[in-house]
Amino acid sequence: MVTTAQITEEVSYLEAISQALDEEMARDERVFLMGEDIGTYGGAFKITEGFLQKYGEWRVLDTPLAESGFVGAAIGAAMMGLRPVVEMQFADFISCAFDQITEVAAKNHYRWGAAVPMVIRAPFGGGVHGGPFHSECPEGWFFHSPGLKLVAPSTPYDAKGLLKAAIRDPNPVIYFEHKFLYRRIKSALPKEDFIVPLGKADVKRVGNDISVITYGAMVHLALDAAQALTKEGIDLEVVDLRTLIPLDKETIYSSVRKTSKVILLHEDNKTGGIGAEIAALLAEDCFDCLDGPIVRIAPPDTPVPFSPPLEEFFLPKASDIVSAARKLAAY
Amino acid sequence: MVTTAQITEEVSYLEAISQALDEEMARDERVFLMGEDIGTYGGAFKITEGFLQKYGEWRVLDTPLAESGFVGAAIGAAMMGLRPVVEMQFADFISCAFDQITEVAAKNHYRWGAAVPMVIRAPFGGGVHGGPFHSECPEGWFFHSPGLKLVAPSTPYDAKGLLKAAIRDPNPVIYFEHKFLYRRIKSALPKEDFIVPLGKADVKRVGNDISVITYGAMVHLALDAAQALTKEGIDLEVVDLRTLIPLDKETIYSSVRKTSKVILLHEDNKTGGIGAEIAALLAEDCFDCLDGPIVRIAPPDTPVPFSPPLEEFFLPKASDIVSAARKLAAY
Amino acid sequence: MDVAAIAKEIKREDMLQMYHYLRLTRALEDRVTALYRQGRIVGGVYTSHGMEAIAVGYASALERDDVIAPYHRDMGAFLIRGFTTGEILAQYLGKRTGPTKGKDGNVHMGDLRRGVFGFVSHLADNLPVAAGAALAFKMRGESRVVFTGTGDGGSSRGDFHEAMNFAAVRKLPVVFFCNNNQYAYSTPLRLQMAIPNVVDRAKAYGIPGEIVDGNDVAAVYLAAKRAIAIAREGKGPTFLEFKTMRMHGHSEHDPAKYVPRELLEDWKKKDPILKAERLLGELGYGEESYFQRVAERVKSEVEAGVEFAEQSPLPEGPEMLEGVFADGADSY
Amino acid sequence: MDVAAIAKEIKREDMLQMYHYLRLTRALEDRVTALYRQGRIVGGVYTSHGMEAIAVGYASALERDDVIAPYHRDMGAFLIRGFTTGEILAQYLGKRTGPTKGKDGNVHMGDLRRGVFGFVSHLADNLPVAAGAALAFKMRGESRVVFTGTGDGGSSRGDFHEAMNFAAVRKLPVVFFCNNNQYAYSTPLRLQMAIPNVVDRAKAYGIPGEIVDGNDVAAVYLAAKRAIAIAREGKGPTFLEFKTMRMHGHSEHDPAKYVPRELLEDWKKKDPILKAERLLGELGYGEESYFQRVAERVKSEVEAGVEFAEQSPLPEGPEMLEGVFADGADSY
Ligand SMILES: Cc1ncc(C[n+]2csc(CCOP(=O)(O)OP(=O)(O)O)c2C)c(N)n1
Ligand SMILES: Cc1ncc(C[n+]2csc(CCOP(=O)(O)OP(=O)(O)O)c2C)c(N)n1
Ligand SMILES: [Mg+2]
Ligand SMILES: [Mg+2]
Repeated sequence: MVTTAQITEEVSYLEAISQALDEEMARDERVFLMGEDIGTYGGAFKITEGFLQKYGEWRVLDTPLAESGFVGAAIGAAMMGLRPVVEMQFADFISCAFDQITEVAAKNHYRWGAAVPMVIRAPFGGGVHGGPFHSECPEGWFFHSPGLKLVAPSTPYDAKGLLKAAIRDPNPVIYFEHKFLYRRIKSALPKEDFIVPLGKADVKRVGNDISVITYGAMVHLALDAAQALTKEGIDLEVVDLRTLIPLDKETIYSSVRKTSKVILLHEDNKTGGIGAEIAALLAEDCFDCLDGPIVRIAPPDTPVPFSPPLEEFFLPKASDIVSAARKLAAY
Repeated sequence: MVTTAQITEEVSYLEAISQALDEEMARDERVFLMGEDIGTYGGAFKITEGFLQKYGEWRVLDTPLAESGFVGAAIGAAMMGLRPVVEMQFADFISCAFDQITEVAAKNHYRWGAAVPMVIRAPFGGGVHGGPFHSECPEGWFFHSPGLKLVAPSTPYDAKGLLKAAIRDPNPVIYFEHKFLYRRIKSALPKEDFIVPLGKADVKRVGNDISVITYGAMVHLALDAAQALTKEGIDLEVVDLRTLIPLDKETIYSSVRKTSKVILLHEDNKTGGIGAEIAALLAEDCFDCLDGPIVRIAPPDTPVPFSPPLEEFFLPKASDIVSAARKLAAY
Repeated sequence: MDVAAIAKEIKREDMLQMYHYLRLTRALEDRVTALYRQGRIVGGVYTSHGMEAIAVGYASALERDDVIAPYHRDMGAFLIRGFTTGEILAQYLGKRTGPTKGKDGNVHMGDLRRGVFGFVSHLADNLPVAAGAALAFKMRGESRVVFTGTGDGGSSRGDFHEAMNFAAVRKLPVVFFCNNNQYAYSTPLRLQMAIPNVVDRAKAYGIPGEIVDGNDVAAVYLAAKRAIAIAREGKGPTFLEFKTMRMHGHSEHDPAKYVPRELLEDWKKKDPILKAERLLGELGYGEESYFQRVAERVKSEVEAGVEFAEQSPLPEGPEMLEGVFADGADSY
Repeated sequence: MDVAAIAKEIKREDMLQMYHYLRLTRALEDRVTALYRQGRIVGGVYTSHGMEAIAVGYASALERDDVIAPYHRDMGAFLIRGFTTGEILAQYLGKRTGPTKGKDGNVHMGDLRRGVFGFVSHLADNLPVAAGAALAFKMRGESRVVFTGTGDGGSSRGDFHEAMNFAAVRKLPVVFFCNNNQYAYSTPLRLQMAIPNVVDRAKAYGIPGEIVDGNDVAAVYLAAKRAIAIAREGKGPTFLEFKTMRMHGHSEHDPAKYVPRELLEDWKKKDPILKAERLLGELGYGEESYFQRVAERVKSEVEAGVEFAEQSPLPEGPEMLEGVFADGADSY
C-alpha cells in the first residue's frame, strides 16, 4: 500500500490522525478545530495535544457542551469559506447533533447550492468496556442520510490519508475513527504529503475463495480469520471499504465476481447496518455470480453492553468468521 | 381482512387514526396526547379536532415548540405510569428529538429495566409537494435503533388497529402515518374494539409469481401494478409489512418461498433503507429458493424535491413495478 | 422617538427606500396569497403580512457584505438582497428559474452570492449556523456581521439556546432577533413560555436585549443599527425582540379562528405601512400621491414577476438527481 | 445561616443521618478510586469527591415517593435511596448483581422501584425526562416532586433549555439544580457561558433561582426543602445553583493539570465533611469520637460491599441478549 521510498518511523493510528490534522492546519489556514476539551486538555483521547499552543485558541476552539450548537456553527463557518473539523468527544454524542447534520449540513447543497466543507470526527466503536453510551457505531444512521460522505479507516495509513482527503473535500464528511485501534496498531508512513481518495475501497488481503467485506476495527478481525484459515486451505479476500459513502461498488463487485461467496462483517448492529445494503446490491447486481448465501456477521440488535463477558458476546469474533467461512466453503 | 359482522360507515385513514386515539383515551385514562397545536387547533392535520373540549388541556397538551423537550417529557411520564402519545407536526421534525428517542427511550429498558410505553405519531411521506422538510420518510434511521418498535399502516383498518396496539404496547413505538393517505383512502371498519397486533405482516393480495414486499402508501402502488399486470398473466403477491420492527420474517419468507422472486418497494431513500435489510435476510436465509435477483424499487439518494416534476421523478411509480415485474417474470 | 431625531438618524433616501420595500413586500405577498387562493401555488404560503417592517428594517440596516440567515417571515430581506419578484414567484411555482431550481419551495430559498442563507424548516436550526458564519468573520478579523432570528415559537428550541450561548461566550458579531407575533401556529405565548417578554431569554447568556416596536420600520432600523454597531465593534451579540402580530393565519390555509378578532382589529391600526406613511408625512418626505406612485411601481414590479414566473419552465424530472454533493465550494 | 436557626429547621436525626451519608459516600467513592488505581474497575470512574453535600442534602430533603433523576456525581442519592454498597460496587465491577446486571457501568444505574432514574451519559438528557415525570404527578393530582440536575457544562445543552421552559410553562413539580463545580471536564466556566452565575439561566424561563453553598449540607438541604415545598404546592419549578468545586479529575484517569492548584487548596478548606463536622460540633450533636465511630461504621459497610461485589458472578455472555424490549411496564 505504501509505495514511496521516504518512510517515517512507526506511527500509531492515533498519531496518524493527529498528524493529518496538524499538516492540514499548517497547509491551509482555513482549517480549524472545534470541540469539547480539545484545547488545553488536548482532547479526551489526546489527539490534539499541543495544538492550542501551536495554533492558538481561535483555531483550536474549546466549545461549550453543546453538540448541536457547535456542529451548526461549523456549518456556518464552512459556508463562509473556512474548513472546520469538529470533534465529538465520543461518537455516541453525535445523536445530539443529529438534526444539524442530517437536515442542515446534508441537505444544504442540494436545496440551495451552498457547499458545506466540513469534517466531523467521531471516535466510535467498542471493545473498550465503554458501555451503551461510549461504544456506539452510529454510521448506519448517516449511511441512510443523502448528502453526507462517510469514512472509516482501519490503518494508520488510511487514517491519515482519508482524513486529509476529507478535510479537502467540499462536502460534509463524517470521519469514524475507531477507539479500539488508537494505540493498538502502528505502521510506517510516507514522509511526504499523501491522501487516500474518498470512495475507494482497498483489498487488504487478496484471496480466491470468499470475500469478506468490512471496515474499521473489523478489518483486523477478518485478517486474523484469514490467517487462521490458511491452514485449512480456505483463502479469504479481505475488502476494506474505507469509505462508506460513496460506496466503492466496483471493488466490491469485482471481488465477489472472483470469489462468488461473501461474508459481510461489521461492528454496528446487524439490522439495517451497512452489510444489509451491500447484500442488497449484490443480490440484485451480482445475483448470477453468487455461489452461496450472503452471510452477515454483526452484533445483535441491542445496545453495546458494558460488562466484559457481555460485550465479548456482543462483538463479532474471528471464530465467527472462521466458522461462517467453513460453511460457505463447503456450500 | 375485516371479519366481523358489525361494520361502521366508510372511514378515512385519518379518521381511523382519530378514532383510535379517541377510543384509547376513553378506555384508559392513562393515555394522553402531547404535541404542537394539537389542542385548540386540533393538530396540523386535524386529527385531534375536538379532543381538547372532550378531554381537557391536561390530556391534550399543546407544547412549546421543542421536540426534544416534549419527547423527553413523554418518556418521563411513561415511566411514571402514563401512556403518552406524542405528535410530530411532520415526521421531518423528529430529527430534533432524535437523541431522546434513540439514546433515552430506546435504551432505557435494556440499560436499567424501566419500560417506556409511549407512542410517537409521525406524519410522513411525499406526494404532497411538501419539499425536503415536509415529505421525509425517516423510518430508516429508527429501523437501525434497537429498542424501538416501528409501525406504518396502509389502510384505515390497519391504521386504527395498529395505533391501538401501539398504545397498549409497553415499549416506545413510532407510528408512521402516511400523509398522502389521510384523505385518499376509506373503508368500513368493525364497530367493536379491535387491534392489529404488532409484528404481523399482512398479505394484501395473494399471488403466485412475484412477491412485492412493501409498506405505507406504496402498498397501494403495488396493488395498482398488480392489477395492471393481471392482463399479462403476471400474478403479484403484495405483502404489507405493517410493522417494520419487529419484522415479520415468517410471512416474508413464506411468500418468497412460494414465488421465488421478490421486489422490495419503499418510499424511503434506497441506500440503507428497509428494503436493504429484507434483501439481506432473503439472500442469507432463502438463498436456495430465489429464482432471480432481488429487485429494489425506491427513490434515489436525495432529499425529497419540491417541484411536481421533480417529486414525480423521485417517487416510485406503478410503472416501475410493472417493468421490474416483467423483467423478473422473464428471468 | 420623535420625528426630529429620526430625521437626523435616518437618511431621507433610506427612509424612502424602506417604504418602497414595505410596499413591495406587501404587494408581492398579497399576490402570492391571491395565486394560492387560485390554486396556482405549489405547497404552503407563510407571509409576513403586517410584520413587513422587521425584515425591511433590519436588512436595510446591514452592509452589503453582512450576512442574513432569515426566519420564515422575512420576505423583505430577500427583496433587499436583490432577489427579484420573478425569481421569488418562480420559487413559489416550483419553476427552474427560482433560486432553488425547484428543489425546495416558498421561503426556503437562499443564495450565498447574495449573502442570504437558505431557511431551514426546523425552527431555530439556522441560529447556530449564523453564529458559525459570525465565527468565521471574527476569526479572519473581518468587520462583517450576521443577522438572524426566529419566532417566539422557535425561541423554545434547544438550538436557540446553544446558538445564543456560544455566540455570547465567543463574543461573535451576530445579532439575534425574535419576531414575537404572539403565536406559534395556534399556540399563544402563555403556552410557550412563562416570561413576559422573549427578551428575558437574553439574560441567560449575558447579552444585551432590547424590545422594539416591530411595526415601526424606523424603530426596527435604528435598533438593528445599534446592535450591528455593537457586533461590528467586537462587543458580541445582541438580542432584539420585535413585538408584532401575525395578521394572517399561520399559513394561508389557516383561518386562525383561535386568534381573538379584537386583537387583530387593534393591531390593524398599527399596520407597518400605515405607520411608515404617517412618519413619512411628518418628516415631509412624501404624502398620498407619492404613496400612490410607489404602490403603482411595486405593482408593476410584481406583475412583471408573475409573468416571468409563469413563463418560466418547470424543471425536468431527472434534474432532481443533481446537486446532492458539491464539486467545489464557493463562499461569501 | 446561624446555628440556632439550623437547629430549629433541621432535626437532629436528619443532620446525623446526612453526616452518615456524607461519610459513606466519601468512603465508598474513595474505595472505588483505589480499586480503579489497582485496575480492578471496569470502565471509567466519576466521583463526587468534595461535592458530596449536594446529593446527600437534596436526597435527604425529598420524601420517599418523590423521584430523583440524578446527574453523574450524585452517589449520595443512590445510597439514600437504598442502593447498597454491594450493589453499587457490583455495578462498577460489571457484575450480575449490580442494578443494571452488567448492561451498563458506574453511575449509569437506576431503579424505578426506588424512584431513581438511570443516568443518561448525554448530559442534560434526563432533564426533559424529569419534567415528564413531574407532568405525570401533576396530571394525576399527586403531591409528588421530581429532583433533577446537571453540571455547569450540561447547562449549555439544548435539552436543558427545553426542559426548563416546558416545566415553567406547565408549572410542573420539579426542582432543577446545577452542580456548578467550575469545570466541564477541562473547560472552565468562562469558555462555557458569559454569565457570572448559572442561576442567571433561570431568568429565561421565569422561574425562581437561588445560589446555594454546595459544600454546606445544611444549606443544600434547606434550599432543597424550600424548592420542594414550592413544587409540592403547585407553584412550579425552582432552579438551584450549588456552588462547589470538582476536587478530583474529570474522571479518575485525569490528573486535571488544567486546574490551578491554589483553587484546589482553597476549596479543600471548604470540604463538605469538614464543614458538616464543624456544624455538628456547634450544634452539640457530635464531636471527634462520634465522627470516628461513623467513619468505622461506613468503612465496614464499604468493605462488606467490596466482598459482596467481588464474590458476585459476572453475567454470562448470552444474558446480553435480554431486555431490549419490555413485556410489561412497571411504574413508580
Ligand atoms: C422544529 C420544528 N417543529 C415544528 C415545526 C412546524 N412549524 C412550522 S412554523 C411553526 C410555528 C412557528 O411559530 P413561531 O416561531 O412563533 O413563528 P411564526 O410562524 O409565528 O412567525 C411550527 C410549529 C417546524 N417548522 N420546526
Ligand atoms: C452531550 C454530551 N457531550 C459530551 C459528553 C462528554 N462529557 C462527559 S462529562 C463532560 C463534562 C461535564 O461537565 P459538567 O456538566 O460541568 O459536569 P461535571 O463533570 O463537571 O460535574 C463531558 C464533556 C457527554 N457526556 N454528553
Ligand atoms: Mg410566532
Ligand atoms: Mg462541571
